[in-house]
Amino acid sequence: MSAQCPECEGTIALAADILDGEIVPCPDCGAELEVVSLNPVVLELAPEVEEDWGE
Amino acid sequence: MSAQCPECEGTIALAADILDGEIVPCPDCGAELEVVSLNPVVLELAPEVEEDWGE
Amino acid sequence: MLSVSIVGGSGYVGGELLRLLLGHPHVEVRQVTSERLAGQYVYSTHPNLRGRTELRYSPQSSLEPCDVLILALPHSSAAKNIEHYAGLGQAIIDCSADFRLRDPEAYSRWYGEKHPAPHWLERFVYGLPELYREQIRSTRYVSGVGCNATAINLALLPLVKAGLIDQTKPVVAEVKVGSSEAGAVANDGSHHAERSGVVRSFAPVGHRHTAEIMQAHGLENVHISITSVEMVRGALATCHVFTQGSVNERDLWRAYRAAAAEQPFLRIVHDRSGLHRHPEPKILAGSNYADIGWALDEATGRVVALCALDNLMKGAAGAAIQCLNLMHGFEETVGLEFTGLHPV
Amino acid sequence: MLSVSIVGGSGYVGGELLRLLLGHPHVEVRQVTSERLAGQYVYSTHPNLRGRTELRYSPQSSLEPCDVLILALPHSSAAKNIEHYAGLGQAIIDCSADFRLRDPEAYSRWYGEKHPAPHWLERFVYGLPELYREQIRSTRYVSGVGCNATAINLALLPLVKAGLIDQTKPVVAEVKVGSSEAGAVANDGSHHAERSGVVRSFAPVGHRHTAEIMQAHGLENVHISITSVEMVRGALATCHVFTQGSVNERDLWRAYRAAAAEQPFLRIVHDRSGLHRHPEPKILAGSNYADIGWALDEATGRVVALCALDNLMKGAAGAAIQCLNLMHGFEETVGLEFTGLHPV
Amino acid sequence: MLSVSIVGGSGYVGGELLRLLLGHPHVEVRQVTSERLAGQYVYSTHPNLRGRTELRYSPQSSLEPCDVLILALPHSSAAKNIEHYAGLGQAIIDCSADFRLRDPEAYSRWYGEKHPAPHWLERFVYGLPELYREQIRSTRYVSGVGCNATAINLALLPLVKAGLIDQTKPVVAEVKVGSSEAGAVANDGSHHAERSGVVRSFAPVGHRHTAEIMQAHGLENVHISITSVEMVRGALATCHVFTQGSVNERDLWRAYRAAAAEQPFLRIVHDRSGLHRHPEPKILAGSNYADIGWALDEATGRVVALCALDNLMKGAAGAAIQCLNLMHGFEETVGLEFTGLHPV
Amino acid sequence: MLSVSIVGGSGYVGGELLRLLLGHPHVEVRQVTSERLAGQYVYSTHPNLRGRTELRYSPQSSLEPCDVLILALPHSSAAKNIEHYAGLGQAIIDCSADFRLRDPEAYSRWYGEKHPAPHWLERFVYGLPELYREQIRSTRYVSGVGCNATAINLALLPLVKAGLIDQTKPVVAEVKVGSSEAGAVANDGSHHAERSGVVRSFAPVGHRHTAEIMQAHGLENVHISITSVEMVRGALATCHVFTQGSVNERDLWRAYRAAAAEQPFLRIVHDRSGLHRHPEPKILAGSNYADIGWALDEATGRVVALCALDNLMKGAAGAAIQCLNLMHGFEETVGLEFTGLHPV
Ligand SMILES: NC(=O)c1ccc[n+]([C@@H]2O[C@H](COP(=O)([O-])OP(=O)(O)OC[C@H]3O[C@@H](n4cnc5c(N)ncnc54)[C@H](OP(=O)(O)O)[C@@H]3O)[C@@H](O)[C@H]2O)c1
Ligand SMILES: NC(=O)c1ccc[n+]([C@@H]2O[C@H](COP(=O)([O-])OP(=O)(O)OC[C@H]3O[C@@H](n4cnc5c(N)ncnc54)[C@H](OP(=O)(O)O)[C@@H]3O)[C@@H](O)[C@H]2O)c1
Ligand SMILES: NC(=O)c1ccc[n+]([C@@H]2O[C@H](COP(=O)([O-])OP(=O)(O)OC[C@H]3O[C@@H](n4cnc5c(N)ncnc54)[C@H](OP(=O)(O)O)[C@@H]3O)[C@@H](O)[C@H]2O)c1
Ligand SMILES: NC(=O)c1ccc[n+]([C@@H]2O[C@H](COP(=O)([O-])OP(=O)(O)OC[C@H]3O[C@@H](n4cnc5c(N)ncnc54)[C@H](OP(=O)(O)O)[C@@H]3O)[C@@H](O)[C@H]2O)c1
Ligand SMILES: [Zn+2]
Ligand SMILES: [Zn+2]
Repeated sequence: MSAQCPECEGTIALAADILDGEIVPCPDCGAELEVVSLNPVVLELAPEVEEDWGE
Repeated sequence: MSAQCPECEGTIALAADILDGEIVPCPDCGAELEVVSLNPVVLELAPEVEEDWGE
Repeated sequence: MLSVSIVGGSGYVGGELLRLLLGHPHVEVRQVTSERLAGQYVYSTHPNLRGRTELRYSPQSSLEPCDVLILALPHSSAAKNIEHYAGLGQAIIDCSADFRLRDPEAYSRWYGEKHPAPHWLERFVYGLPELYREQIRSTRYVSGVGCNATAINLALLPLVKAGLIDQTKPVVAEVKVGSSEAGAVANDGSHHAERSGVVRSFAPVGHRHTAEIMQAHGLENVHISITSVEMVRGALATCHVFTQGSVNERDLWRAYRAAAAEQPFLRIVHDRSGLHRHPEPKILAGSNYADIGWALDEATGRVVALCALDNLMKGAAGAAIQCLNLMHGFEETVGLEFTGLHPV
Repeated sequence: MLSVSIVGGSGYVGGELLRLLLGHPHVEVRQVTSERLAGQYVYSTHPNLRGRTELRYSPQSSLEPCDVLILALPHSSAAKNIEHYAGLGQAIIDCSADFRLRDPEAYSRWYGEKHPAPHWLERFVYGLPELYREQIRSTRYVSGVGCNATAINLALLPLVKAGLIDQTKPVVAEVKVGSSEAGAVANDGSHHAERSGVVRSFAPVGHRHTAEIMQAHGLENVHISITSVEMVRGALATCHVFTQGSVNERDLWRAYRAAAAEQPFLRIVHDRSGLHRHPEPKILAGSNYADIGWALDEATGRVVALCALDNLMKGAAGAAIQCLNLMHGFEETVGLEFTGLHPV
Repeated sequence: MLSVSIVGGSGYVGGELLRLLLGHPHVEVRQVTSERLAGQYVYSTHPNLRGRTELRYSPQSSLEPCDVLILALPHSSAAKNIEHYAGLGQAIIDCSADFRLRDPEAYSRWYGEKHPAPHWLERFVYGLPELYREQIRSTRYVSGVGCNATAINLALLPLVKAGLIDQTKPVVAEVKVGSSEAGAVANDGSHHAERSGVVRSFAPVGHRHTAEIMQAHGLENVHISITSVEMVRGALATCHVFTQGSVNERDLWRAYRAAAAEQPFLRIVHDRSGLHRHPEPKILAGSNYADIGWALDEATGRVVALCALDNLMKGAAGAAIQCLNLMHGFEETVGLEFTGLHPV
Repeated sequence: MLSVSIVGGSGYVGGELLRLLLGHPHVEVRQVTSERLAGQYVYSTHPNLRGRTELRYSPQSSLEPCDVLILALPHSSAAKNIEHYAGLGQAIIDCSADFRLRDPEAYSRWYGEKHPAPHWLERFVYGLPELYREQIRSTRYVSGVGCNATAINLALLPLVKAGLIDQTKPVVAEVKVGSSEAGAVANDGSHHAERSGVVRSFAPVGHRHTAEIMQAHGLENVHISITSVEMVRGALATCHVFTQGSVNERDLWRAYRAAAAEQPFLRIVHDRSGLHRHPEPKILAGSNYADIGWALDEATGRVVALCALDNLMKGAAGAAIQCLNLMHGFEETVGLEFTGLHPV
């Protein structure tokens, strides 16, 4: 099973037993994605806190 | 006594006993300058080997 | 003796201010604040000052009136309490970005929030003496400068003043920076094994200091990018500019000499030989110099305008003391005599 | 087994070639030359190879015929003796700049002298598989690549292929480089106390690799600048490009995916979180990857195109072995499996 | 294929284990745990592995049975749950200090607390093949080694085996170490601006690894001291030993050759010329070699016994894989072929 | 104003002397010599001095009489021409090792040749004010100090003075040093790609500075070892000493306080908390402090005595100026006020 990343259009392989509301990361762009529906699987960007990652 | 650098137009202070043919560096741009005449003092860029100063 | 207190004295800018003020002949350091470390000796965090002072950190709540209050706090702390600080210090120098922009709109655009005290913006003078010396002499409120902004502003100064820049073409400025820019608080990215030896694109686009460059030089078409490199102190701005009309080495010498004249902390570095042909940050650690220089590609009209400085000195604490000197009629260079080390 | 000899084996590129070839399952290293060190064990200068080989340096005068001769000599040595080398090696891979440019005129312009063997230029294929894979498969003569040129060429590749670059605006490329780029010979500038910790404008204008970028991508309006930083291996190219038409993140993902597809050594690094959002050289030491990525400033249409690599690997020896593999029908990645270290 | 899972896979030892296992021809990595990062791709924290695996971190709660479980957890986590782990892995290799000492008393003395599972101590073999190869071949439980302990143990090995040490005189061992020894978690002391460029006495006295040296070599009069230096990976042990009877260079060559014989990862480095006369850590990054060597002061009978290694390799993950190979009858060096880089 | 000339002014010690003398209120720098660079501005090699002086290098042949001649020449140059120099300078401070040992026999033993001017040895005072302040005040001839020797001598000073050392047991001193110790001349070993990041046993046995430690403290059983680390300036001596009788923390505090009393450049660093518990060289760059401290292992009676300093300052030029001040009745600290940087 797979779905598309709304951020980068990457293909995301999904486990067969994925749950509604589960958070999965995009392997390409690292976005945190929320499963918002299951049939078909739709992913949306999960709300993120903007990290301060440097100087 | 002073003269002008032909490279950068900087002012170069010269010793009173400067000699014809003497090499003086420019304090501003580092050019090696040759005294080519004394009255008035005229400076020209001395021939330089291009250094390889790095990578 | 001028009485000076430092608010946010346990940070890197605070520590550098303290080092400079302890060596300043006309200043007495009154108080140095840290909430976290109140009661501790200042040399517990600034180990270079061991043996130089017995001062201990005070909490802000015990701050007393003084002649000059220097603020070295994180973003927005100064702006939120500016009335309070103005009640304590006859004069204020704020090292943060809170009062650098004159235009509240620009502030909102770049900082993503409304300015907490917009009417105070016009009372502050931007603390870059190379542009605003006379205003600084006659104000009580000076803002600090962005370290990267200063490197770029001083790199471009000679070209802007001489009107050499073709403003239809983009000005691209790449700044290479050290780790002390981020301050004294550890985070995942500052962990030595991760940060060591990097060449890391830290802010390839969107850096807020862009606003300070636009304001200082009136340039619109300017694009900056920050890369972290292996270094603790220091910044080198490499600015790519296209000239209008044809320009040669002598034109540039004239422009740079004009810009550096009467500027005690600008040095022109543009040598035909030797190892040090261009400005370099490492020899400037601890010094207030900004070294400026250039390379010219005559074929394309590109000038690479360079400026090296120590982000904690000319990019922060040194600039602040330079302003303090101007504000109080002292010799501009007093307390800022250290010339930097070599080798280092 | 393919018999391979390395000419100029005591240098940094030579040593890296040797390390790779000793681990290559289809290759037997026949000879490794050094004039200066003839007779010495190769691990006297490449201490990492101690215990891995008992090879000793040969002088060039004792070179024997072999399947592949890889040249890792200073500028112009290969070109001057190309007939001689072609008599020894069935195939030649030359890591120097001697046969990189197709156009003898371009060579004269950038190298300031006539090419010593201009008719050989057309026989060589430029050793960048990402652009010339098919030609490399079917040639006997491959030129190496410039390390900085490769960082810039691969950084720009996705944008060029997708036609996104507004060529009326300058492309400005800043490359940050380590000290091994300069090779193994000490000079005043490489003295540790002088070179350590620098951010030194090494070639702010006029760098010869510009010619390789023009040739590879057909770009005219490209301007490069090289800055030495504290690092031994590695290069990061930071290329400022303005797009034609408006471009968004998804457009760029598409362009980068298209460029990286089927390229075993191109990895896209463009992460929304974590420490490693952009390509970085330090984790690539010893690996043949070129990591590519970008940052987009939608407001101005500026794309900062990034590429990190190891100058001795993808920028020299690794690229050479990749070409060797292609020329001989081996798996493209064989002998190049090392993935790099972290932390490092 | 052996199925192997790594517990504590997001740390520095865990990441190095993963790198090695992904390249190991007889191993399949089953699971990699992290509580903090469960669900994330392993390359989010180990960026060198991007493109090499699509594994994601599992929480420990979802661990499944496997052939070998390798534990790379902080001090005392392994010991507290050893029964649980023993139920999951047919074999266990524990990289922590929990099962290194055979004597529960020694554990209490050096770690200041009672061992949580003292009866397990005798089941574990200390994972130093140079001393315990045969025992490792025939056990299911192997403890990892201390990185500093290993540097000292291997430095002293030739002298101990040859009976050259005058045990009435103190053996003083100074280890210079990099920042990765402390693991992946940031703290105030690991903040780049503080940690960079240090020569910092980290454990001048009282280091716990002393116990491992006493246990391995039966030395009582041994005194160690750890100093942090500017380096990410690597350790150099400089051990000062006084010999009994007079000893010359040839005696030492004999002792070192005897100790290194049949040890695939011990290299003797003792050169009369060149730059690399003594063992050095930097060329060992990523490699499993321990380079050993010495200097002799004939006048005083002092031997300075040296050992350089990569703390994450021969000092942790590499040693673990070497043991895994021995335990399963694989070639001892398989998966550990990387020879290290030069220059670097 | 005292007129001072520097012979060998283009080297690292020469440059540091010049930096200090230019900032010294009672000194006028008369001449600075370099044969190689005669006629060039001093800031061509000491780029930190740009803007501070217009001095140019003189050849030695044009040296004029002056009050103080400071020699910063390679080994044996001073001794060979001492009569000549004594004719030029009213007073002489020689930074080399030529006049450090009082005993010509010791000189021959450690330097492998007869002293060229043995009768001059007794006229020189060893320039370590912490031991010979009064003699320095009343002499015209002062020898400089070895940088490593000074680090060890000051580390041991408190223990020697307090009579705490068990001299039947060896004193082992490990010094970690930066690259500037080797001076300004490039060689194969100083090539950045080779020297960078090393932990390299530079003189594990046989270092000549041993003689200065024996002479200063009368210790016979002392064993030193020098390791080069990644650093430009600085040295840390880690000295392992066994005490006679049982010693506790308070005894050591007393001994250290007694030794540091009245010594303006000795600071005791021995903190129970924070990052800076022990002496560290990096914060001392440019400063004349020697920071001293210790760690005690009560169980074994081992004291690890530590001293950090800047080899070019307290280890060479700073010590020389401190002597100059004493010789001429100036405040001992004048011109040496710089306190060092943090972070750095
Ligand atoms: N670093 C540079 O290169 C540089 C250059 C130019 C300008 N600046 C600006 O200078 C300012 C200080 O920078 P820095 O690098 O010195 O930062 P820093 O090292 O993080 O220090 C911050 C200081 O602020 C105090 N502080 C933190 N949070 C506070 C709060 N909520 N309330 C009161 N005090 C608080 C800290 O004291 P505690 O001990 O109480 O935590 C510390 O003394 C910033 O605005 C920065 O943008 C920095
Ligand atoms: N370093 C890089 O990152 C890099 C990247 C891409 C391409 N390249 C190119 O690769 C080539 C080698 O670079 P490198 O960095 O390895 O240089 P290097 O370390 O200086 O090595 C040069 C080699 O050439 C030999 N050599 C020098 N002069 C010679 C002469 N006159 N005749 C015959 N042999 C001579 C030396 O051998 P002896 O022992 O006999 O002196 C040595 O083996 C250069 O053309 C360079 O432009 C380098
Ligand atoms: N670093 C070295 O040079 C070295 C050398 C020899 C031996 N060792 C030993 O190897 C072990 C690992 O060292 P390291 O340097 O890799 O440490 P590290 O980088 O700090 O990694 C620790 C690992 O343990 C996990 N962890 C932390 N606290 C945990 C808890 N309470 N329960 C479960 N998991 C937890 C972490 O996962 P999360 O993501 O869930 O936090 C992480 O994966 C240590 O025992 C160390 O002494 C290290
Ligand atoms: N570096 C340290 O940390 C340190 C510490 C303590 C003591 N010292 C001692 O201080 C002295 C200078 O050390 P350094 O590190 O400054 O060395 P350096 O950087 O190599 O400088 C040597 C100086 O001596 C000159 N010189 C070299 N050969 C000469 C010759 N044959 N005749 C006349 N002048 C000559 C050089 O001038 P040209 O320009 O003419 O070549 C240069 O000015 C040495 O004796 C050293 O042992 C050094
Ligand atoms: Zn995505
Ligand atoms: Zn000039």
